Amino acid sequence: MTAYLQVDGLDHRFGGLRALQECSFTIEQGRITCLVGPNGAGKTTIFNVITGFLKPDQGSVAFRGRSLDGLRPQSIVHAGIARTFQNLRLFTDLTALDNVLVGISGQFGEEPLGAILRPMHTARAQARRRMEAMQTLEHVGLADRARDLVRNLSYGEQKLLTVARVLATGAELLLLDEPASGLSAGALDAIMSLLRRLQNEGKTLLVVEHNTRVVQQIADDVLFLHQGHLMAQGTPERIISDPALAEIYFGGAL
Amino acid sequence: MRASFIGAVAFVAGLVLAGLPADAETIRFGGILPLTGPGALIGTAEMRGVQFAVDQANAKGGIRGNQIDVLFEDNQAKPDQSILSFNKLTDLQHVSVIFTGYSGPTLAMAPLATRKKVLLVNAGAQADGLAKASPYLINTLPTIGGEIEVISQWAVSAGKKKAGILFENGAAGMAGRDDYLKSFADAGGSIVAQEASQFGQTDFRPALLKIADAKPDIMLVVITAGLLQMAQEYKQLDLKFTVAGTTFFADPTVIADPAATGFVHTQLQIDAPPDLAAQFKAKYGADMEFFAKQYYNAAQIILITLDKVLADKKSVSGETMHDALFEIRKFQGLIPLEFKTNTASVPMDINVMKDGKDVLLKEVKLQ
Amino acid sequence: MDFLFSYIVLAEIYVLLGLSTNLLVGIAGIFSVSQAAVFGVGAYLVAHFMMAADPLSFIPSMLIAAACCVALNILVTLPSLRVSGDYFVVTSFGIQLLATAVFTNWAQGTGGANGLPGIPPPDLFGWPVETTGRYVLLCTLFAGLGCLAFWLIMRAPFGRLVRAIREDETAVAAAGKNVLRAKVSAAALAGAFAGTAGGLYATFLSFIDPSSFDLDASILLLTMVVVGGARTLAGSVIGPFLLLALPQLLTLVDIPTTIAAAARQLIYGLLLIVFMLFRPQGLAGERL
Amino acid sequence: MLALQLLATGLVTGCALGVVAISFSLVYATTKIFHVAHAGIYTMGGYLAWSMVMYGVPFLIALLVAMVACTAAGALIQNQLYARLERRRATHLVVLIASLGALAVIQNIIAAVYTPNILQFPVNWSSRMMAFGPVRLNYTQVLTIVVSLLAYGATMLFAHRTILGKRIRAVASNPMLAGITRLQPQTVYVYVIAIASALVCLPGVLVPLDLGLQPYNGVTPLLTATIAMIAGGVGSITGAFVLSVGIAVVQNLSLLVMPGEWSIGVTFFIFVIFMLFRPTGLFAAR
Repeated sequence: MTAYLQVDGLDHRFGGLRALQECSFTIEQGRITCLVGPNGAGKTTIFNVITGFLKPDQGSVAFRGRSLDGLRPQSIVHAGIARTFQNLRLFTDLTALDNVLVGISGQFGEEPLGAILRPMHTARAQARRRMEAMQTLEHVGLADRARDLVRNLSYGEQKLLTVARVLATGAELLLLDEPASGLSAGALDAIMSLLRRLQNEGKTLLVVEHNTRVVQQIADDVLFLHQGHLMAQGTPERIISDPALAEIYFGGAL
Repeated sequence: MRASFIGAVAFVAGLVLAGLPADAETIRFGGILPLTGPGALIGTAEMRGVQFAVDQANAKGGIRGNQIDVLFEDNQAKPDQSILSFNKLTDLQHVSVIFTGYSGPTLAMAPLATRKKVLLVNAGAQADGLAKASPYLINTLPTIGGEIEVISQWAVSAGKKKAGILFENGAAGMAGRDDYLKSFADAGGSIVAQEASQFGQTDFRPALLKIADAKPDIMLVVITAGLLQMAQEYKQLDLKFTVAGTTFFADPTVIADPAATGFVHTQLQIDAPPDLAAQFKAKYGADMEFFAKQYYNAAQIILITLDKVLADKKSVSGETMHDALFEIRKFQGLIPLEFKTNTASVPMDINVMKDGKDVLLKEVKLQ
Repeated sequence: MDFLFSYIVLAEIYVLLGLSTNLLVGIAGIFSVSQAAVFGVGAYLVAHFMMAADPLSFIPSMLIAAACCVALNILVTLPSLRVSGDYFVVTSFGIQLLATAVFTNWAQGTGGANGLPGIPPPDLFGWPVETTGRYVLLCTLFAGLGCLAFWLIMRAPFGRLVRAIREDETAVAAAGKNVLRAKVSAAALAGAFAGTAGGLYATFLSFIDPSSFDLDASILLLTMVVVGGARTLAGSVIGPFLLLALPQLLTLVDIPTTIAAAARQLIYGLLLIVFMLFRPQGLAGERL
Repeated sequence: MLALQLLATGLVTGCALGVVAISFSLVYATTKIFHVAHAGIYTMGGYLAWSMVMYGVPFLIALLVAMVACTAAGALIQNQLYARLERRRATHLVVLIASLGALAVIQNIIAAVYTPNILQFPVNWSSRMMAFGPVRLNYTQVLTIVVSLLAYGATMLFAHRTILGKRIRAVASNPMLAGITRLQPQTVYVYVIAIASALVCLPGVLVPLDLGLQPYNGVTPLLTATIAMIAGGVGSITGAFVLSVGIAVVQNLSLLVMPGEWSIGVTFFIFVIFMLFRPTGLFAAR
């Protein structure tokens, strides 16, 4: 029995800083796993390694039993893993709809030659993709903002849009980097219910999150990371009530 | 977006209006010369030469009562700009004669001149290709090949059989180098080194040093700018070989500089009477140098031709001007010259620079 | 009419170049100042094939030249995948100067600084393009096809993709797209446009020399795109038409002849500054 | 002998180029502006000094006054052009094109006022010769080496020993942070460009003293200097200076093995290859 996502013995150094050391864990399909830990624990580094933006010095990642080592980011997306960024990285000069469309894979007309030689086919294919993208936007509750430029969207809406963009890729394992940080109470509820819905639709989520309330409400499992190493793994209740971890978490943050 | 389209349309409309002829009493000629960029120095002198001759004629009441107007276009010494300017002048201003300079642009315009029967008058460029570029292209000075033949023969006969070439990395310079390679060998000498310099660059030291290293008896030079600096650097480096060149050498500031003592060069004969040169200087604040004289002379040739066309009661066109010019054939302007072909033959001197003066070494008769 | 026609022909050739530059600089964000070099290679190649001892006709020459320029443009934009921003600008400057050196000094291949005279006019299946009027038709055809292609790809997913790349390559990769392939495609297309423009230019002027393909020409192209407007079709068309008209229009300003030329260039520089200060999106473009 | 003399003239060219490079590097590393108009300042300095010498002002005073004028002109460009663009959040491309515009304006004002002719400085001592063994250099060339080395030393001292120098380096390494800590990047930028303009005035006067003035002669040195700056590592004053000397010497010595017309092409070819394999430069700053 192979694990859904298996992270095995990751090691990575940035100059003298050891960002990851012998970091290993697994994730089960269909669950929401939260990745917590003090600042600098290596959470985003893990994301970068899993999604192929960073080559680890050592260790390997396997998804559904297939090794992801050495794959480029776009290949990993095609394998079924997509991510968001803490600083969003939306295309601010494009509309919300276009942002989602960029995420849709395998479109005809992404090669200029095809677009020039078969314009009608491209246009028809475009129309279908547009429908798909609209559905995705509806799904996250942004259908009415589809034509607006991203820079005119509120921060909460932008966060939702990042989720829409990863959904559009068709990936089944979504890596979300702090989807709830900096949001108002209303936006927070919207995003949490969205995450629950995604889980019900069969997606698996790995979420970096700081807000313990959010972690308690959505997480099935929690991974506690400290100094690039997995300190503990368990249910949210267990992790949050562990005084030693709390000491690290809050002590480390100060 | 819409406003910008309207703006663009207005722009083009203005462009067309700009070209409409003003009044019918004046006869228009054109000039397409580099007035900006690195070629501007010579281009401006050429423009002044033409303008000076035309202004003189106009002041005397014009040619048979007709005032002459010369419309100058800046081609930045570039072929594509020249084509645009050529079409602008011929279409919108209906000029029949256009003064040009610089080999590249002139060669680019030559096929158009043939097709449209517009007389191109070149009094400055000397690339060999110009001689046969178009029946409607008139060169009032020989191509550089002729001069180079003369100086090569002189050098070898004076016992200077090993030569280095310093050439400018441009159309004129490279044509000159090729001519030296051929003529000097034909005369019985050998080329031991050749070095290029960039147009407009004034640091010739590395090239001079390398040529000196080949121990030539003489250095043959084809550069159109920075001669004075070259002379001074030659002097500073204490080089001993003779330096020789063509008419390009006849820059008064070079001749005046003691560093250039001993420089030998061919000189197309052209001389401005002192009062003419003084008038020129008073008007433009610049000496009437070689190119100004050349274009002054060329403009006079055209004015004489125009006078004949008008006297024959013909309409002024490129064709009538061309035919009249070859009917007259021999002109006595600043210099007597003769058109046996499109390229005038001009008497030539070999001069040597000495104590700030250009001294005659040998006269070469018209062949 | 020939004046207006030759203005239109040259402007249309520059429209193709504007599209090429816009694809690279405006759209893909590859700040290249060596487009004139690619343009020049296209021109020299077409001239070479049409003047060879065993000459090719116009269309095959153009096709080969365009194909070579596709390859070349991919090659010269490769450094942009490795070095970024201003470093690439300087690398690109280097490529441009290198190309000028080759055009000027490789006398056997390019005629050197003397240039190549006597390039024959094109012959389209027995229809000789000799008059400027016919040239307008030919160039309008090519420029029209270029504009159509540009419009088609920009409204297709490719257009969206390259815009996204310009903003954030990492995010595009995270969305599962191959950034490298898209950039190479943009470079290839830009190369094809520049090569085609070069061929038209060479046959229209019947004479080419290195001065048409130097650094100034590259900068003129950039300026056209900037003044016209980046990333739009309208911008790529307006820019060339306007900037080629500008020197002609400025002759209207009455200035003493001795300083006229410098004064014109000066006004030109001032216009650039004013545009950048007050309308950096150009006349009909998007924010740079 | 030939090699020695070529080496010496290469050193002279390289030292002058080095000052252009360190001044450009100061501007670029700090402001991230690709300040092409710097070439205009270079040219302007030479012409101003020439005018004063023509009116009988002693050379040294003319040089100093020209430096002051260049300083003012540089500060003006920063203050009136770049700062405005910065406020409008202009992109790199926009600033670069505006800078090209400024260069065109400066060059053509000069061309309109002074004509495009090559002008010579009317000083008689400049071409007097000195012999160092088999190597012959004129006074101007020797002066160029001495002044350039002094300028390099002064810049190093300034950057590492003075408060303003440290502030400039702080802003260069992180303008955001420097902004937060109230170093006021925009003010620092004005100082930087002013100082760089004064520096570039030195070769701007000394090179034409030897080789003559031309209105469009600033671009090539600037481009070569830029290449030296990048190859040397942006932000490294020593890197920029050393690489400038290196490039000029290699360009000169390359004549020993190949025709001169290829030396520029080969320089850029090597640079392009270099950029592909070592894009951060030899002396990457840290």
